[in-house]
Amino acid sequence: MDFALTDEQKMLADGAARYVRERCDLESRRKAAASEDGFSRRHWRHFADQGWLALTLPEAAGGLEMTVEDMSILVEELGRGLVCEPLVDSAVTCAHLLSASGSEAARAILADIATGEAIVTLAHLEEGDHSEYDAPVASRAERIDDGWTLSGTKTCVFYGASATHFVVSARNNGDDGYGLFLVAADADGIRREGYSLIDGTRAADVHFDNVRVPASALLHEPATAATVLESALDRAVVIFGAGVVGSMEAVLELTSEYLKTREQYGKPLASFQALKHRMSEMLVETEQARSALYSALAAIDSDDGQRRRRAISGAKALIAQSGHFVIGEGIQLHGGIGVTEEYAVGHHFKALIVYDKRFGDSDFHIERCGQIPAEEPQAP
Amino acid sequence: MDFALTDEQKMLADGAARYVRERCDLESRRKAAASEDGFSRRHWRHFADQGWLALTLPEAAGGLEMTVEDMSILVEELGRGLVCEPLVDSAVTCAHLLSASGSEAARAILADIATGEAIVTLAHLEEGDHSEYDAPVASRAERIDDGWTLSGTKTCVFYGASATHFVVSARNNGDDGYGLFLVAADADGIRREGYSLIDGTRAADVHFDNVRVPASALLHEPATAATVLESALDRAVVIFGAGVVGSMEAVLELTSEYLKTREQYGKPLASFQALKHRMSEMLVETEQARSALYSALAAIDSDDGQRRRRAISGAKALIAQSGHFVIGEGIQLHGGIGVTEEYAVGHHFKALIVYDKRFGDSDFHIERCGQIPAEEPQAP
Amino acid sequence: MDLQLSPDDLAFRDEVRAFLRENLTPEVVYRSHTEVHPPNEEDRRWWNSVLNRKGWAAPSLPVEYGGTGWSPIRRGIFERECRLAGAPELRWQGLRLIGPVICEFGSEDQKKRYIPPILEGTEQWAQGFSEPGAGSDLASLKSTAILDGDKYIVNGQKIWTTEAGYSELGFFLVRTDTTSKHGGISMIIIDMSSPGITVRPIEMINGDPSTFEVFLDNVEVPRENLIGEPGTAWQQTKFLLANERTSSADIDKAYGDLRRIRAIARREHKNGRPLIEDPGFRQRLTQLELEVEALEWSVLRVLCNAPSHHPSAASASVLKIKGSDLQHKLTKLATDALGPRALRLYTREQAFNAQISALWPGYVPGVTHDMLYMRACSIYGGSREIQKNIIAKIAFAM
Amino acid sequence: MDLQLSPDDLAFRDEVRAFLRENLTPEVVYRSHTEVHPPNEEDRRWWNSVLNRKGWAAPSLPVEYGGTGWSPIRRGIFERECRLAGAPELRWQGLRLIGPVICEFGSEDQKKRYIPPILEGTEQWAQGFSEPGAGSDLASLKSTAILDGDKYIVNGQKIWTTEAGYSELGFFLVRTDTTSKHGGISMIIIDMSSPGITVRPIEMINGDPSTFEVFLDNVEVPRENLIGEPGTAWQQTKFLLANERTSSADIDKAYGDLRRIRAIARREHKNGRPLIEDPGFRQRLTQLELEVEALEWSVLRVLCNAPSHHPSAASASVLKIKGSDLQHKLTKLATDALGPRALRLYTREQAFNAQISALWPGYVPGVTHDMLYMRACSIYGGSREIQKNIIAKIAFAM
Repeated sequence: MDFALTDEQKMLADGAARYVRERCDLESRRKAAASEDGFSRRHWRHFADQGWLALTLPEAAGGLEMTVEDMSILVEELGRGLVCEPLVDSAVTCAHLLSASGSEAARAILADIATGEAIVTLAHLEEGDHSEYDAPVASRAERIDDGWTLSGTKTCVFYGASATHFVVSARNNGDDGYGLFLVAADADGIRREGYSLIDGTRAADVHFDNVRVPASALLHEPATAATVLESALDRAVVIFGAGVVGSMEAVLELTSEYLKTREQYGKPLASFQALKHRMSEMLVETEQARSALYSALAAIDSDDGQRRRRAISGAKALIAQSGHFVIGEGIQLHGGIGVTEEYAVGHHFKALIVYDKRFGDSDFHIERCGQIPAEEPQAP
Repeated sequence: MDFALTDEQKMLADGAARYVRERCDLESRRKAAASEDGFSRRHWRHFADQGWLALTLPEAAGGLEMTVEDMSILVEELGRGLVCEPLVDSAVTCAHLLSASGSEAARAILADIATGEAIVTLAHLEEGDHSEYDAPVASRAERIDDGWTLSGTKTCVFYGASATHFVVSARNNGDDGYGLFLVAADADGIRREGYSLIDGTRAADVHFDNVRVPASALLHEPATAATVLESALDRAVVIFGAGVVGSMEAVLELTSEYLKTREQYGKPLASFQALKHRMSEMLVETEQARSALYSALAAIDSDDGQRRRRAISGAKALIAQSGHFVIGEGIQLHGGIGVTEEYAVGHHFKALIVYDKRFGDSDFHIERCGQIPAEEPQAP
Repeated sequence: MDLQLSPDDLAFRDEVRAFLRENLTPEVVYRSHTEVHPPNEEDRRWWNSVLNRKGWAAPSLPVEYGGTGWSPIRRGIFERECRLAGAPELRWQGLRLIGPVICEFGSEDQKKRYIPPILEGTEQWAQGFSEPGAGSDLASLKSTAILDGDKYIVNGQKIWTTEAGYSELGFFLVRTDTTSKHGGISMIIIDMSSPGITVRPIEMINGDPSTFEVFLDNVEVPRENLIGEPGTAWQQTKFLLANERTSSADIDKAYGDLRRIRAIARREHKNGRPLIEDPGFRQRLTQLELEVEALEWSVLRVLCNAPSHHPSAASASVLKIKGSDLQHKLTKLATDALGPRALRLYTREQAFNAQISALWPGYVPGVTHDMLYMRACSIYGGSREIQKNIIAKIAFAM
Repeated sequence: MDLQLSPDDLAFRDEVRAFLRENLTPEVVYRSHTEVHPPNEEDRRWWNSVLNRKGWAAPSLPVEYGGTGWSPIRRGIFERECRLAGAPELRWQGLRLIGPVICEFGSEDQKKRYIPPILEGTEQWAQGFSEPGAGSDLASLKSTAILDGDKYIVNGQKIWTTEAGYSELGFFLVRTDTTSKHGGISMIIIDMSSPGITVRPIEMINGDPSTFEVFLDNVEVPRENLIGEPGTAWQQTKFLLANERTSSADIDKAYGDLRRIRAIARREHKNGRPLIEDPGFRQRLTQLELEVEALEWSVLRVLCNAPSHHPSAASASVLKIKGSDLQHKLTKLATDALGPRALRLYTREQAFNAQISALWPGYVPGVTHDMLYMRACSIYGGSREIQKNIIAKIAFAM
């Protein structure tokens, strides 16, 4: 076991840290949030140039075939800077679904993901769903001669209005499960209604009205789709989790600096013991979140589905809980300025809330863990 | 609505406070714990002399017919002094069961409760039961010509080895519910196995082996027994709760005094902000416990069973939770001495644990509350 | 000791309920229950006047100035019923803060001039206390009011001035004696349309401005606008705060939040059944219900001047700590009940005018907006940490 | 970055498991799993010797003095397996605290004299650091050792000296130079049967003494019992603590507690089904399981010297805060699982020899005893509050 970063990982982390430091100030992020996309196309091009979008993609698609750990190291640094581009949705979640498919169409799109030309996002949640992990999927896929027609309404499609393609879950009458389909966002019969999210990014409701797609659009058959999707979601949960850990580290830094700078009753805030102790508690929780992240990274490729599920759900729950405490207290220690839009700590909080509510919240994941028996030690 | 104590209530509280101050030092309590009874017969006589055992009893039995509120005011003061005599078990819980019965035998015993001659305790819990409120009762009562025979094993019978009488729950074949029987502790066929509890009091397992009792021993028929028992338990929960609130107040006092006396790094502990803040949090929780107590007192005689149940269970849960925090932190702030047998704060903690585990714990009572819909405000 | 509501109080509650049923409209109720910050200003002014016609606008004022003469319990009943029924929450600054101060310390002219529009709701007030960098430390107040003939010339900067952007009047703490470090602070009434006043909205974490910076640049204020004698603001401020010992518990909002959470949880689903039947969710909800109910009893104890084991001056701080902690938890639970729907941004205007559909039911708008805003409640009005300092000092002499 | 256990380590784990299966007896396992404080002394000494025969007694010692040469990971595996299998927990004071110090700083004579009995478990050690009134403040140490010819004359009083009552030897901090305020502190080895030593048990909250007061009254100690040069105890203490950076996490005990809680919850019932299937109980249990698992990764990071965003000197304190918090919660949950049965007092002796019946199953004794004892874990070895001071200072320079 070795936690040290390889030289390659160090370069990756340093490059991202430098980018965040030099280019990801809050003002430009607020500008991006106000734009039609809810993110910055300039950043997006940079991500492509740096190879970040290609990081975990297969070589055949121009990818670097790096690991989930590498991606998590990158995203942790980006999380410090509240980076909000569709890196994980497109180049991790959907890229995994595409890579795992044998389809020719998929391979072509993967290359476009690597260059940033394609933005692919998951259209999976429907009315009333609380978690991607147990969405029942009512959207319908009907077989026609040369392919399929898709109908239904997807909601909370992240980056849905900016996406070039969707991976859509839909159910063929009579099949047990749902299939996963690749659909161009400009296909006939698709209507999107975009809206802003609290963190400044955007999502959309996407209506599919008898959208025709070729047979090759079927990425995953019902027999395997749910398993592949789970594995894609697991990757998203872990890598977004790394971003939250980055957020937490940034808040520790922001807050301790703030406390040293500001005075009350003629003394620096940092000299008040109650505030010192709060910072210590925040560090304890941040370390817990990081450890939960490592636990999930260690299990992400495990063949033991129970172990993997437990580690992923456990990390999701603990990172969200710890993040809520650390960033919430970060706001508290800043006082009034902490609850304004002009200051970064509130934005970290909103990014955390987005993490908390995506993929199922902590209650959901604790319950999911609880259904998996913990490994029992053997009695002698 | 008026929270002020009446003159009578003030006298009661002052009398108890004086007794605690003058006679209930920790050393004598430790001595009592080491005795065969696990409590002090001297205190017990004093309780009788003061009329405390007769407080809520009916006039016909020599009682003072005072209210549950009055009793709770008394027990709060006694709780400050960690008083551990069977006051509530005998003169509240069982006295209520006896008062509510039409039986002649019951009336006679009530008079003995008032004088302290009788110590009556509830023999209700059986193997594996976690709460008096939902004990299924497997013990059997069989009709014989002139009465009943009782068989079964009761466990965690508080003060069971010192009791003169038991109120025993037992079930007649074919009946839906269980009946409640008054049984002399020295009746043939009763075997008791006593043991100490963590707070220094004692309990017993009580085995009933075809114990014959007269027909008049049946205090409550199966049709009404569960309802009357619930009402008796409600009284016990509230009044013991008052004792815990007293405990919490005592710990606030002990701890703030300790912090002012002791020094670390050349400064009194009371000057450290983190410890000041902890004291403040402890007060906030103590106030919550007291409010929950009042909420329960306000509902204890309500005809609205849902409201009563909710308030009682709510108080049980909140008082135990708040008590755990306040007294647990009381230990923490004392440092090493707090975890020794020689110092009072640990004894308050153990008294709290006893409260927590009796009658069902916080999880049990939160769940019980949750089954009762909260009052919904009317829409206009 | 008598812990029951009297039959008269129960009858009063019925009277209030009947009045609310008759006078509120579904549109107003929808907007109130949406819990955005700041609430709809027109609704509040309208409701102020409706209540005034009934004589119920100003429970905080003495009867001779238009108050209701209700007991604290009755006032509590009234406020709870208004909140739960979805009545607009009237603005506090006039009715509950400066109104009582003017009645107690103001001149007869001030009473005549300012109280009637407060009762009718036609003039709304801003409270100008906080200044940049001053935190909770009033001694470092920097704004000045220098007497120049029959006018004060006011200069300075205020921050966190709630709703200053659409208030006709403001009451400000200013230093009328610049030679004294701790004294010399006065309370003065300023027309917010005076030349020299600039108001800048502060965008909050929830995306809407509900508080403002106020810049005072040589603002001329008539001498008679000073309240009481110069340098007596400390006394007035103490009086003002003592009137609001229980409001920081936010108990009425807490009950409103519980109502909202239950309404959401009856409609949302988990594991194939309504969320409200899910054991884990119920447990969290019940815990909060119980804590809110206990907090209500804490409020009642303060309202009724219950005897206390601890100096009663600590109780406002005790209520605030628990009240703001519950606000954090309640608003979090409400967003949790919504699932990913909680992530959609509804600005204040969007929330009032939201398109309601099966995908986006009417209970979604406002929930997250409120949760984000409520992160401020453990900061404003003296932070949680300041309250703990106060309690330690008052209750334990530490 | 490689987050997997190597195949070799997994094979090692199997080897340990096999060894434990062969060598432990059900009686010993029962007593270990009963988790009383202090544990059974005979079992510990016996197990010490069993492990020594295998060469596994002293993973903390350098190989040349009988250590195992295991990697930190392997040592962690070994300790976890021992704990879960119910092996007696060996006493730390000799094997893990003073043993390594003697190997590092001791004379050749000291090594020869003291290390073999430590390996075999025939001599047990007490740690005499704390003094009354000193709290966590070493600078105020008062015990003295004055050189008189070839002897030190030791006077003073120690408190919280764990297991002093049945230890053959002790290592004590004493002041050999009484003129210096901060320096002049030395570590000295004292035979606990020396004339002038009085040991008084301190009865703990759980009803049993596991810690002692030690009175030193003109105790004569051979000069050669001093470790290293006079006045160098600070360096030795730092070394001693650095060897135990992760032990305060109590991670092995936490896993043992989880095992025990699950065992109880499979047998106890709620609402007609095993407690372990109750949603509320499962939720609490799962939350703790996850936090323990995360803490294990925190331990692994420290053991492997993982790169850290924060000064690594803070990590022992981070582990201790979380570890003791979890101990409070785990032992509370265990008692909750027992219901009213948790109230029965089992002293240490009663717990070892408890009559097991359907009413009082074998999993009852020790649970509450342990819960009560563990209230001390956030106090001993530097209280939770001291740890927070340390973290703020080291990690944030505050």
